[in-house]
Amino acid sequence: MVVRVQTAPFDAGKELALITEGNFNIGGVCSFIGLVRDITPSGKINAMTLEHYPGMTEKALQKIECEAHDRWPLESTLILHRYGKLYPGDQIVFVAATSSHRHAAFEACHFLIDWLKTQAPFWKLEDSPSGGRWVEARARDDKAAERWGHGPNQKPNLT
Amino acid sequence: MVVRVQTAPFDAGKELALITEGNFNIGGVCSFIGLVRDITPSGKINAMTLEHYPGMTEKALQKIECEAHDRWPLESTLILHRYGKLYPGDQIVFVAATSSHRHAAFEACHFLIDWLKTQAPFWKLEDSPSGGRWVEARARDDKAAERWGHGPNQKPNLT
Amino acid sequence: MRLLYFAWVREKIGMSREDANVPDGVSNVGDLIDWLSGRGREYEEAFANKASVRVAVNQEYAKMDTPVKLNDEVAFFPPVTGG
Amino acid sequence: MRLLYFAWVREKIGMSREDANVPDGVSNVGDLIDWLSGRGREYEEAFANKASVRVAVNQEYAKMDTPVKLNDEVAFFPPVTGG
Repeated sequence: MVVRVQTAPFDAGKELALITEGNFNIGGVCSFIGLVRDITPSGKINAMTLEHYPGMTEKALQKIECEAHDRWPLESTLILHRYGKLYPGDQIVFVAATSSHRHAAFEACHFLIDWLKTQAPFWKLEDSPSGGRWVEARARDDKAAERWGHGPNQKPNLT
Repeated sequence: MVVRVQTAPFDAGKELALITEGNFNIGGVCSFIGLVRDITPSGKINAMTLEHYPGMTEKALQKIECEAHDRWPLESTLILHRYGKLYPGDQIVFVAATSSHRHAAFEACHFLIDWLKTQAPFWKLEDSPSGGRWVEARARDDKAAERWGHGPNQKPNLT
Repeated sequence: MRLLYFAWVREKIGMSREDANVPDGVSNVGDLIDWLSGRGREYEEAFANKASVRVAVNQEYAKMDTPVKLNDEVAFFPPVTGG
Repeated sequence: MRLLYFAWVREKIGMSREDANVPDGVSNVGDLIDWLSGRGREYEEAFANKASVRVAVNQEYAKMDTPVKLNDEVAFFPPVTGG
């Protein structure tokens, strides 16, 4: 299990090599990279700034990985997330899951990103031509996370 | 759309960079790497040799990519497949799909590998302690491909 | 009590962290929000719509009735939007 | 007609390709297999279990009733196992 929160970009090929190296039981590696788009649901953006909660972020990401290992027979997992100022085309997040069989790898990888989106304490501030704008959480992401069953964390809100 | 059949290993990070570069409409990149395991359903193996049908292989892979583009709103796709002698831990295949949204990328990537496994003319010869052994097609792979609807090609057999 | 604010909650309150002398009667998250809301207009505005604020106590997601104690770290922030 | 054999079909027949002078009566894949099976024990064994052989005509998957013509490329192989 690997969790890293960093400002620097990552080398997907190198990271995948690290989580598979020497493990000849791995038959499949599924990975997902999230990138900054230049058009978002609220319009054109020049850049975005990702804020996070140091300390809690790492814990939340580790929990998501543990949950994935509980649910699927995985050999290794990886979550890398960037913060700070990012531009269109930049990588934001990289998740991966390895397993002896491909379906477990696909499902676990999909789960990692779906839960990360609703559980990990990151916030996006879009820098648009009309000024800064905090991205709002999307019902679609909640739905995607709910597919995997009840989340332990963020769901109970304050009302 | 990229299709390549080669003996050389590939650099996943570099390949992913190539299919995303300059396209700021891509929000998600899902990719899958298949690796040689040292234990297969029939036992321990030392190596495996992949044979394929030059000419038909490239056509079959292109068709699979076209089918994925027909079914999902994709920005780009990639299929790389190796042939020749490979050892445990070696990469066999690399597929990827990019889209503005992650679910399309995940589904299309899963589809690419599921269909490839039942449609692309590759054959694995396992080199085990007891000699060479042609890998048999697995019902599980047919089932996985059927999830995506009827395949146009290999299904009708000769009986 | 160590209080942390993130994203637009931080912007509304005007700071990212503070060490607050929370009175004795404040025993859970709900009490804490009520107390903070009475400290000034910036707090009142930040907590005006409770449904849009998430809370973590010692870096774990919390609810209105989650207890808070003297040395806890309590964070307030909008629903998360990473990934 | 250009005939190609792959994997264990190639091993059983003992070659990977041949240019065959196929007689006039052979008009589809089924006819071709029947004719080949009569050419010797290696062919007979390769095609003994038709259900385990796949066929492509001009690099497209084919069925028993797919027509074959003089200049076609016809390939015989086991179910695929790549990926």
